[in-house]
Amino acid sequence: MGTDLFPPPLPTRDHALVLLRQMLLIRHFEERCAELYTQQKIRGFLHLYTGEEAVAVGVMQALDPRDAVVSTYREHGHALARGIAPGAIMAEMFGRREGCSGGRGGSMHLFDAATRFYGGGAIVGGGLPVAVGLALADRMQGRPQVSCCFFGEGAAAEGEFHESMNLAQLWRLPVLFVCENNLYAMGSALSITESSADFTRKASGYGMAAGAVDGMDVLAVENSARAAVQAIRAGNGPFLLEARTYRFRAHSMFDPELYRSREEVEHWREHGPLITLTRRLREAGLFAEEDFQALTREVEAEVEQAVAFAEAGTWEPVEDLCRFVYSEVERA
Amino acid sequence: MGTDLFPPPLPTRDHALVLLRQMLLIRHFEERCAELYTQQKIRGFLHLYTGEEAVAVGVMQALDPRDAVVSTYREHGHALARGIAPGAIMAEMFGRREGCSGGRGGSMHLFDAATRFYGGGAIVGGGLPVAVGLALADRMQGRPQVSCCFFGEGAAAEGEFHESMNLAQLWRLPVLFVCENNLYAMGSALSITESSADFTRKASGYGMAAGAVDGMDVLAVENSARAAVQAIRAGNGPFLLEARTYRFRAHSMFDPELYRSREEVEHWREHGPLITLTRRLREAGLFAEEDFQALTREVEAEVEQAVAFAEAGTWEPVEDLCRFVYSEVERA
Amino acid sequence: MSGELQVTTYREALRAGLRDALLRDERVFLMGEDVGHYGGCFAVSRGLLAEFGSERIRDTPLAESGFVGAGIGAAMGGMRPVVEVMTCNFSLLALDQLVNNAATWLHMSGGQFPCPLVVRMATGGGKQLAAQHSHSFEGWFAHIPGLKILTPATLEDARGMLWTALQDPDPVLIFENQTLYPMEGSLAVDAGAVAISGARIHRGGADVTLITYGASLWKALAAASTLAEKGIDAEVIDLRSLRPLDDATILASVARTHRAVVVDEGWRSGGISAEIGMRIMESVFYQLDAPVARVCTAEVPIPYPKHLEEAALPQAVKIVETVERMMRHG
Amino acid sequence: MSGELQVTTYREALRAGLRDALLRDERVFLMGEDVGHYGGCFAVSRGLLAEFGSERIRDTPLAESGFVGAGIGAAMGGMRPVVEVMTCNFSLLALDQLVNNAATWLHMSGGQFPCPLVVRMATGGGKQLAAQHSHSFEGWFAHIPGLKILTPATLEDARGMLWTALQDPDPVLIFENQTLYPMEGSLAVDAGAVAISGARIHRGGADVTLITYGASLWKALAAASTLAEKGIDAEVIDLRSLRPLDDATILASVARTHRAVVVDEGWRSGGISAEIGMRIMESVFYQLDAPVARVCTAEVPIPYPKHLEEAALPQAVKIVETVERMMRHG
Ligand SMILES: Cc1ncc(C[n+]2csc(CCOP(=O)(O)OP(=O)(O)O)c2C)c(N)n1
Ligand SMILES: Cc1ncc(C[n+]2csc(CCOP(=O)(O)OP(=O)(O)O)c2C)c(N)n1
Ligand SMILES: [Mg+2]
Ligand SMILES: [Mg+2]
Repeated sequence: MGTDLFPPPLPTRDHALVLLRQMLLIRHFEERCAELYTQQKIRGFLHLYTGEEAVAVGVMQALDPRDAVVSTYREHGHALARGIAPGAIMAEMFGRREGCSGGRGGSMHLFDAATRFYGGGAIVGGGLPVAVGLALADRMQGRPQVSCCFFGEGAAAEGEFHESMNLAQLWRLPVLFVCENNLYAMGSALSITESSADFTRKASGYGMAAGAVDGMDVLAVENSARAAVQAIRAGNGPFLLEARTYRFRAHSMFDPELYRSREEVEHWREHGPLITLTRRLREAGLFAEEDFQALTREVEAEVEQAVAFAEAGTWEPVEDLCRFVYSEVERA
Repeated sequence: MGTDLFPPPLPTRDHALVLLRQMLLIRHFEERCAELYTQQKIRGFLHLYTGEEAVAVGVMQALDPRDAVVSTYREHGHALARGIAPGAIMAEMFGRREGCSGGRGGSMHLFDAATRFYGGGAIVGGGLPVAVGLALADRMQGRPQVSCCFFGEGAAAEGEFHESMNLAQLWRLPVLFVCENNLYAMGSALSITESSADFTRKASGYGMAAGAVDGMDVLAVENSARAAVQAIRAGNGPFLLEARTYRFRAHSMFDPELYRSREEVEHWREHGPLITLTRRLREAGLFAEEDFQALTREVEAEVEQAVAFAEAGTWEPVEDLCRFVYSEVERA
Repeated sequence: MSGELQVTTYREALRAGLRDALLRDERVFLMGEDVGHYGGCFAVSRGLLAEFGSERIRDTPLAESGFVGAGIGAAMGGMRPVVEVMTCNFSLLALDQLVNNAATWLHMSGGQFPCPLVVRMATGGGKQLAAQHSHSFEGWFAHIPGLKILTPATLEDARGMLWTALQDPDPVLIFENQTLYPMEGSLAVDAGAVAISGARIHRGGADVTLITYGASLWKALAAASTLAEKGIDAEVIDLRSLRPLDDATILASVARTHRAVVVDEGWRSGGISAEIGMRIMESVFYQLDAPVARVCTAEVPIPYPKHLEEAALPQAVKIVETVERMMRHG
Repeated sequence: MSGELQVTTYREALRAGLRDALLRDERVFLMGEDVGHYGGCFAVSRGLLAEFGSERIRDTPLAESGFVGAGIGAAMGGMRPVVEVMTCNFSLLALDQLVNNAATWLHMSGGQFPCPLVVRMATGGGKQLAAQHSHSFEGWFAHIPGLKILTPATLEDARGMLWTALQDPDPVLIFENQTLYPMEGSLAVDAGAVAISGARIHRGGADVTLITYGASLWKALAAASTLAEKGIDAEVIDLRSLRPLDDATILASVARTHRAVVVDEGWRSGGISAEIGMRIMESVFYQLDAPVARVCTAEVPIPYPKHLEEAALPQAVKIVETVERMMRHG
């Protein structure tokens, strides 16, 4: 399964609009987050996914509701595509009690038990072993679930990547490793973090199946992810999927982007996931400009609702400061 | 450079006897250690290298005196082949002040500044990044040195292996990674620790040159190590050398060896490094039984001298307990 | 309890606790380096692989961060993993997982994802294993909110703490002092789970309170015997849990004896003894006849030679000396 | 010193210290994640790559254990590496290297292999970075023999501690509180190396000693001002080094004021405050008018929302309240 080796089949119009809508929602949601950050409604670190939407949206298509997802600090897109309510996500970024982590986590720590969304982790690479363990738990309990773990190409240099790849393959666990290769880890280009950029070859060092996909093409991502998940569910063990993508915005709101040129960013923007999908649909006659506008209006409304929900949220009382350090079963 | 792909050239008789003598010295030294352990002269953990002598002896031939060596807790063989005085090593195991680490380290922590022998580390994998740093220091200071790092195949599962391989290759550092693949990590067979046992393929995931060699054949090891070191010194970056070997004795003195059969051990003993070398020399007419006996007598005497040296050693006064926590320059 | 006793060892008691848990709850499994084919580095799990198979007695590669993290995931995924980290020295490789994940996930998720993980590790010096195999980190780990820290010192606790820890919804770290594994004694045939919430007064006394845990308990008891011969009546408390600490038992005892010596195998500066001493000062300062004293490990990586290792670690004689000095001055 | 002053920031003072070291000693190099092309996560090293090149301002992959270990090797190999671990939260991934290697190698080798490594890390909360980016581990690290722990709180120390640390033959960890980077003030144009061995009395006082370090220094000074208005004369000590601790300065002060409050940003239980309190008790118990008190971080992973984060961390008002309570009862 190599980049564009098998051009993905055209989706139905309905499905295409679902994908597009999700990507648009992420895009608008995050652009709004950036504004809210400058207004200091959102604080701390804010890492936007803009440009990478096709990866989250495409991969999530391949997952069941009972599958587990482990993500990073750049997880708004994953959370939205996984189906966590935008209002709960926005409220979390506001630090409100109504947030999906009760306000305790903020942008980097979105969690949701209902969708088995296990964060939102801010230690690069730290989620990988956890995903392995979730897969182990599913397997030991006879559940046909897959654990899907997102991480950046920068994380692949961490020892935990290595240990997790080895464990997952050794134990033939149902893990879908999704490496979001956006070419940079903060300001460090891939050539600074990896002695070899060939992730398929890395995987083969563990005997693990792997493939790369154009992460700007949501149809290709969906296609690859479905194939990978099918193989995993069939008992073939884990799979490493490299999604080649790019982040259009700075690493975080503090990043002056000294390490890459405007031209490079512009070039990638021209191949962005929204452009790529709409171009393909337009060519196939599945899609018109009105669709785009209608969807845009929808998601904008949805984002505004989310903001309103967050604004209306409440603050956790200070007396509760030391809650959630230990479980509260004993209280009961 | 694969196993036995190029049968090594026959050595001169003189050189062959040097190799044989070193291997014999290690063998007898360690058999004596085992006795001394049962007599409680040596305490703590004692990990014998018996069976693996060809690796240390072969590799050290390729190194210059100013090269750095980083080793493990199974390092008596490395230390002896590196040229640390047997008496200083034995005294260390006795815990005497005259030991090569002043008695502070014991069997697992042999150190020697004169030969740039940087331990003797008991954290599996912990020496790998240090070797990378030593190589970096040599390179930055314009010294043509190589850092040679020994570790077991079990260590290759640790994150530090991965991080070190990547760093060394990324920065094209002069490191010779020697993986002593003796098929077991304590009681865990290779199939329990590695999802794929192909170390060359692992190396290729980092873009690193690599090769495997019959670690029971000292001539082959020497040959491979010389080629690898030459390439490294020529500026080609690091090299991973897998030496396929076997430990004849238990992991440590506490190991009941529940995990492997006597037959397996016997099989490997028949292909041991001493047998392998003497067979080849005998076939080539370079060697007679008397040579073996003469060398054996020599090394036995040397080992007894080492024991006598250790016995005669002194105990560090208890008042000095807290020395060597910080450097003593300020005392001066 | 039937009251019937049998002679056993700390090691066997641990094994019985493991067997018990594996039999009672199919979600329980043991995972770690060499727990299976080798039989456990300290022979604790010997025989369990044959009985329970390799899914439930799971040998892992050398990858502390990886398999501890996998334990965290498995715990959150509904299993009840017992992860063995061979010795606490190696747990430093897994510290990110233990602190940033296990101890933090529940909080970051606003209470959604508890992590019922149990980690067992050997700890302590005294076996001439030198600087990288003799650390005592239990007191250090006790600094971390979100973790619970247990230190079984007795056969009862070796036998019974595991099951209780497994019932806990939050991560529990159990530190087994290496020198205790061969300790022999008698234990009720039907011994089982024990409460883990309270300290235990092992020996009542009126003149001074010796507060300790783990292997040092036995040194403190030996010291108390010697002190008794000298006419000093020492109370000995086995903390059993270092996080949470059982303040009530500690403070009530010191309020009675007016003197306290804390004994622990961690390095002195910033060890758990400082915390205990500080809590005593904060709460019963005006009842103290003397400053709280501590007997800890000298601030040096543990040296290999026996005489230096002994000098580095707390010993009964040092406890006796410390108490005597205190009684003279206090 | 010429006495001429210039306005600068903590961040710039750190950068000046780095430049100075890089210019003075060609063995010095800076290595860490994003120190080069990005300009440093907190912009401390911005501009240095252009000036010194990529060998000496060395961007590393995300591999904390790997590049900290490489720093150890480089230090033993004759270089003088300054390793930046972006924040101390991530240092847990390198803890094995720091504790089992950097702090231990000299000892295990019987004094043969000193490790002149300097590690810089950001520490502390207060920026709403939540549970995995707001730890304060400097006090925890201070438990480890073989390490030295520095906590620059002032522009002088930000400027001057690095060079002195680089002259030290042993590993030195420098913790820079994240909230201090933008702190502005004036600093001598020719400011340079400072001694790292002693604490500094920032404000003399007769009634109570406030003992602190890092960003909390400024909270303690603010508290001292408030207390002054209330007629309470507080002495404020900036520890500067947490290992070794400057016992002499601490004890002399408390012997004079008879009261002490320790303020630190670590979690309360088992933090450095307990150690300081315990040392005070051990040495000047009979001069104390009240038990030593501490103001620390609540025992919770730092929550994201501002009001909860503020409640979790030590604040000037809490220091004032603590002192007032002490004065009433003491
Ligand atoms: C263990 C650890 N080291 C460093 C950091 C700081 N940091 C946060 S994001 C990041 C870059 C990660 O790059 P990558 O994995 O490629 O993900 P991306 O941000 O590109 O999505 C770094 C270095 C961290 N959070 N955790
Ligand atoms: C980090 C760490 N984990 C576990 C151990 C315990 N241990 C000591 S040796 C060993 C096996 C290592 O196997 P390998 O790397 O193959 O080397 P070998 O002993 O076969 O030479 C283990 C698990 C350790 N010392 N360090
Ligand atoms: Mg990236
Ligand atoms: Mg091995």
